[in-house]
Amino acid sequence: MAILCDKNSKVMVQGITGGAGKFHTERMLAYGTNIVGGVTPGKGGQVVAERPVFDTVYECVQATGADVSVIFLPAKFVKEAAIEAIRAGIKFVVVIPEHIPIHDMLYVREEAVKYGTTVIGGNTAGLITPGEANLGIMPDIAFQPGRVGTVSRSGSITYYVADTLTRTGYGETSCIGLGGDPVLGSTFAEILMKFEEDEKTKAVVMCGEIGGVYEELACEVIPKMKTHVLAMIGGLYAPPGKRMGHAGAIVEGKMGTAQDKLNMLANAGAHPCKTFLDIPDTLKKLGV
Amino acid sequence: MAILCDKNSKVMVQGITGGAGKFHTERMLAYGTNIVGGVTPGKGGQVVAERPVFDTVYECVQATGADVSVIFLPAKFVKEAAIEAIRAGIKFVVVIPEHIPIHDMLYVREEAVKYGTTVIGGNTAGLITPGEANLGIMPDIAFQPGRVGTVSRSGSITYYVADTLTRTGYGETSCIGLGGDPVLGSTFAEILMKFEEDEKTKAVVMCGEIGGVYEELACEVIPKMKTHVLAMIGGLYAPPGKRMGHAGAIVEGKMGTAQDKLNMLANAGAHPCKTFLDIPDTLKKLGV
Amino acid sequence: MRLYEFEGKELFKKFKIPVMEARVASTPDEVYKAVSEMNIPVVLKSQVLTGGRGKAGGIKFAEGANEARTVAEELLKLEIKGYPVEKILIEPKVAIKQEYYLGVTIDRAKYKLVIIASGDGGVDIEETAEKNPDKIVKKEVSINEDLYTFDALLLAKQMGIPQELAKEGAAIIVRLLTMFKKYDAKLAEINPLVLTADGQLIAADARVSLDDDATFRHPDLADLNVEHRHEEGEMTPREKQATEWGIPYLDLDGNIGMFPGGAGFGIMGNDFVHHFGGKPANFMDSGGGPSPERIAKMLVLLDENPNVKAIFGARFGGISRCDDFAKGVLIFLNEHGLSKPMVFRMTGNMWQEGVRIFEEAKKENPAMFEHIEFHGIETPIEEIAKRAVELAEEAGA
Amino acid sequence: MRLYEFEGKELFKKFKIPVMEARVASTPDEVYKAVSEMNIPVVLKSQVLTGGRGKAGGIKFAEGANEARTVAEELLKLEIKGYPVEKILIEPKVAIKQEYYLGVTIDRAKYKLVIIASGDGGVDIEETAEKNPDKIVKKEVSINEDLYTFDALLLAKQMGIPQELAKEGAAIIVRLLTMFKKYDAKLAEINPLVLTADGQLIAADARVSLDDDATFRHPDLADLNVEHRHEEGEMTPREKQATEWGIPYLDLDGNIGMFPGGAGFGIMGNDFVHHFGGKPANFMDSGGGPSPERIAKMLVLLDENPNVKAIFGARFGGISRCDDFAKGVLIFLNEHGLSKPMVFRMTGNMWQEGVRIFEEAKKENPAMFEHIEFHGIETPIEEIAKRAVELAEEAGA
Repeated sequence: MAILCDKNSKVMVQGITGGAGKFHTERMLAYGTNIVGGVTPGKGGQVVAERPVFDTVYECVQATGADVSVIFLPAKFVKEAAIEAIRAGIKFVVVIPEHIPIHDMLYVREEAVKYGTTVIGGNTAGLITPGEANLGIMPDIAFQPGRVGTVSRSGSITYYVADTLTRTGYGETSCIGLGGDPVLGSTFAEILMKFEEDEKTKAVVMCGEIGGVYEELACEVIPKMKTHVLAMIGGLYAPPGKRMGHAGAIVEGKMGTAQDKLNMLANAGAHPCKTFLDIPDTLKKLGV
Repeated sequence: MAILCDKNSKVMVQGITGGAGKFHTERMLAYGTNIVGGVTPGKGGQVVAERPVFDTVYECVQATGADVSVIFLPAKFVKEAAIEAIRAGIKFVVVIPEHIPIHDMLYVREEAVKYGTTVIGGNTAGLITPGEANLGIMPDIAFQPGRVGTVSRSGSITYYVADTLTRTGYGETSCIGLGGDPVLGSTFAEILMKFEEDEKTKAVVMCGEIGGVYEELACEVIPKMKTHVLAMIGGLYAPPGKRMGHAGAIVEGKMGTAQDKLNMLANAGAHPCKTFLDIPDTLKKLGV
Repeated sequence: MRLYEFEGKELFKKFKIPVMEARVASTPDEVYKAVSEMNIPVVLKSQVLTGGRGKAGGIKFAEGANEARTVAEELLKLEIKGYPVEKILIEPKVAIKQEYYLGVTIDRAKYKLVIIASGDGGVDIEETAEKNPDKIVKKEVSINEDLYTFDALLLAKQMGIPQELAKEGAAIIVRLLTMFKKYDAKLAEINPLVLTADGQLIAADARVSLDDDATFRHPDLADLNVEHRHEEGEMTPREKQATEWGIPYLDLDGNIGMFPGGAGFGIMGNDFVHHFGGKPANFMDSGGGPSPERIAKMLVLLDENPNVKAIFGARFGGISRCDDFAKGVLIFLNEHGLSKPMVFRMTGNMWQEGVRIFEEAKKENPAMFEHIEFHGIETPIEEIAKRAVELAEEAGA
Repeated sequence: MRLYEFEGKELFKKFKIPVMEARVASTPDEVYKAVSEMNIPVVLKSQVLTGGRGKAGGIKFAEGANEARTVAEELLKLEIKGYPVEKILIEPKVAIKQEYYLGVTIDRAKYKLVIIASGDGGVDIEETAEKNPDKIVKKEVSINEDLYTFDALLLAKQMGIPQELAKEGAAIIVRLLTMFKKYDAKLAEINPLVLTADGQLIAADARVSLDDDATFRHPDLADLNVEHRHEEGEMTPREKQATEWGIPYLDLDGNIGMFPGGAGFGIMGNDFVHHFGGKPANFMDSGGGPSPERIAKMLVLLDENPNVKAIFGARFGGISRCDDFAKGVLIFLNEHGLSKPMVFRMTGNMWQEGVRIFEEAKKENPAMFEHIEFHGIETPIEEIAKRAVELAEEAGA
């Protein structure tokens, strides 16, 4: 089992005719991902990587039954593309590009909540369900089917964690890049709960970072979870970040250091790790 | 019993400090309507007809528990006022002014549906539940508690129908002015269904008019109703109205004459009446 | 408020909906001058606020300025469904490959805006809608929602715009809806939207109706020379007079002057007159809460109408007050005087005060009330209608 | 992108949020001239992109032009939290009756805009929020919803604006939110919003941060002289160089040059260096899919930094390609040359091709690789970090 995408998912690519879109479509196909088509407005009727290109997501869904979409488009087109996918019935949207305007992501989130769609990113490396599907830009070298899930704000950290899990024989169920942008399509808490519902996932490694609010939100769900949660936070040695004005402090509370975040997560029941090598040690102790 | 407003309803008036607002507040109070306060932004703290004035509906609802609002404001302020009332939890909003911009009413309707609020008008004479509450601008002389409900697009027709019902001893449960504007807060069908749920209402007189689509919509619910429906349509001798462009014809279908509307209603199970004097005759036949 | 085609196209231009470079002219000489300058074959389109212009011969072609002048002379003599042609829109004649239909209106039953599109545009679109409904594409949009380009692109494709122009078509759809919302439109129709032989999409006609009740927020319409006007057609002198006074009024062909309270009874009162064998001379609406001055003016309109043989009045005071009604009638009687028989019924809000005013005035000047019969709540309105028919018959005899 | 107070107030003006008639000056003479013309007592406010300006003595009063010049001389010598004062905003000195707080920001946890208001404005607002949370009013607004005047009126009253000014206060709230949405703001703060002794509401300060990622749709910001700039503060020469090259880069005080792939490992790699007893000389982010030229420039920044004793590289090819990475390193080695020891690990997308490129180049010119140790997936990244710390220690010794 896996979360959000597996070998049966029907994947489409928005921006499939662009340079990055085409390159990664071929890579994802090479991995065995079930890509059924793509969309580029105005280029309907073309063929990329032997897959049909449509003008609109609606047409692609009608013709192919796509239920997952990966977006490879310039940041300024992401808002419309994501909303188009959501409204056309896509249930999982992966926003690869970075620097999505924050207000745009707020619009996307409103639609996602309304339609019950999961969006990850912007600025995510994507999702990989080892041996089944690779959505986005992750290198396949680090991944192997197994029993630990990962969710991280950073693509590079995802690779290192998977690399570690693979090398030590645990392997991965699904690995999710939450995304590096300041406002993200999903929160750690939401992805953790998806892993909680996945029987095959015995533990989840969540890798946060200094800044933002998503790690703190995770503390609300970890105590309710049966699945073990291992937590890493980047920026333990960085000075505390700066809040935006008084308003930021009033809305999001005092800014903690990365260490504060790690402590909060530990208090909520997560198992803190400082380097990647702590991960297999901890899993071993937990009997995973 | 009654629909939408009775002696227990807590009524507020939006625009209570204006000329018409004040005049009709006093009239409604004189009838015994349970008016608990009013709103005029910027005039909070004043007193009109011994009732407190607030700046916002929220404050009025908090202080008085108001659940019904009657709006006496210039047309261009109605959109905000109605949405304010709906969002503050008011369950029945009466829009007295006429010439509300159509797009504004569409916004109001979106909110009303979202919050489950009933809006009548614009350009309605209001609602009267004889002996209990008088909302709006209806003269009380024509009304008397009884067993027939009325719903009409026109205020003047409401008076004549009630006058007839009162004179012939049937009396009224509640009399509703749907409103004369082209886009209305409620449809005949919705109000008919409310009468259907009212045990005391033995029959409903619905008075439509040439033009518009609301009479046709009523034909969808009349066959499901146990309560008798009597139907009058104004404009039987008028030439058929003109549709707006092809779009109007495509969306709303071919424009019928008033006679066509009356025939449709009769086919749906309503009892057609040509003059007010037909009403008591029909009720008698139906054994109401 | 319906706009002329050339006005609608000014609005289109503002929203970058493509239209042809065009001229407007009011005389054959102006037409000659314009076509001389354009120096290409043209189409001359009569500007009237009604449909069916093409079938009525209101659209003609001309190869050059001389022919255009001759054609214009004919057009400017035309009356289309009773509307005289006073302006002509001159546009280049283009070769047309395909005609589409694109319209936006309001679905009052669903409380939504609706975009309607078809690959089968032109004069027979309503027939298409009836006989081949699958050739019509509809898309509902909530008033508080934007139309996204992807929705528009799908519509453009569904209406059959060729792939290479679909994005352009989508942009036109988005812009038409934007215009619709921005200007409080009731209808915005491009029929036909043409695909020219040289591959351009152009709005070849424009039918736009705006909401009169929302013009207060569009003062900039004046810059487009769009003025407030009747929904359709020209008015009779009396209708013009009534419009100046702010009274909704229409001349009809009967002989009973209708002096009702409220638009609802205005309509149904006319039915009653028919029902009892009479014919109304007019439709009128007092509006909510008319002032005494307005009441007086309503009576002036009827009294000065030579077709009116008797006046049928009804006042049920709701937002209106019977005392104001009585005062208005008195103003009329004092300042103008009544030359026809009148029967009316008055009840409702402040009716006792109204009766008091009348009785006092009658005591002072009984002659003034000679032709007036007035009733209260005790008389059914049907009786009043019957009596008005009788009075008209007597007067007409 | 944070705006200076005077820039924020330009935006306020555009949205009719009331601000004082003000001048901006960069020299004591300009200040003298401005205050001579204003000819009233003034307040001189240092323009710096940081808070705490008042407590640091950055705000001074002056009765006339001479005093203003003297005060300006002092202010222009000030450094506030490391930021030199280069501009002064000159405003009339007004008597203040009450200070309010009004701010709009984004609640990232709830994905909503939040309006925050308080009757207790001024520098201690955060303390108020913590100790007297009931003195803070919050209102969440969805991005696709308008704020209605009635909501704003309620907020204005709840924040304690007097009844007679509540409508004016509500208008300011609506306008601030409109500005926030129109310009893709992350923060818009008026602190304090003052009620002057003569009964006016005025935005006495402006703190506005806009979303750098959305400036593409606000070309008009240039008219306000609002330029793209660092979030806070001035840059070191190397940071300026990196910014010109489009590379996110920050100087730190250690001696290990950090050459990571991705921002995530950029942060965590620094932690690892600390963890193994070293100290990074910098933070850097390659950005997604860097070109070989960009890779080369990243290395130039590190090699030319005298504090850097050793370089720690890591490349996990995701959107980036290891062949591009290898090509970039080669460009650097060929055009610039490496003067420090470097250890790196390379794996992921196209790693075999990357290895091939390196090995070919090494065969051709082994000397060029003398200071380079490179590893693949078989070595845990922790080992690389450890080795970098060792190399720096050796080089520093």
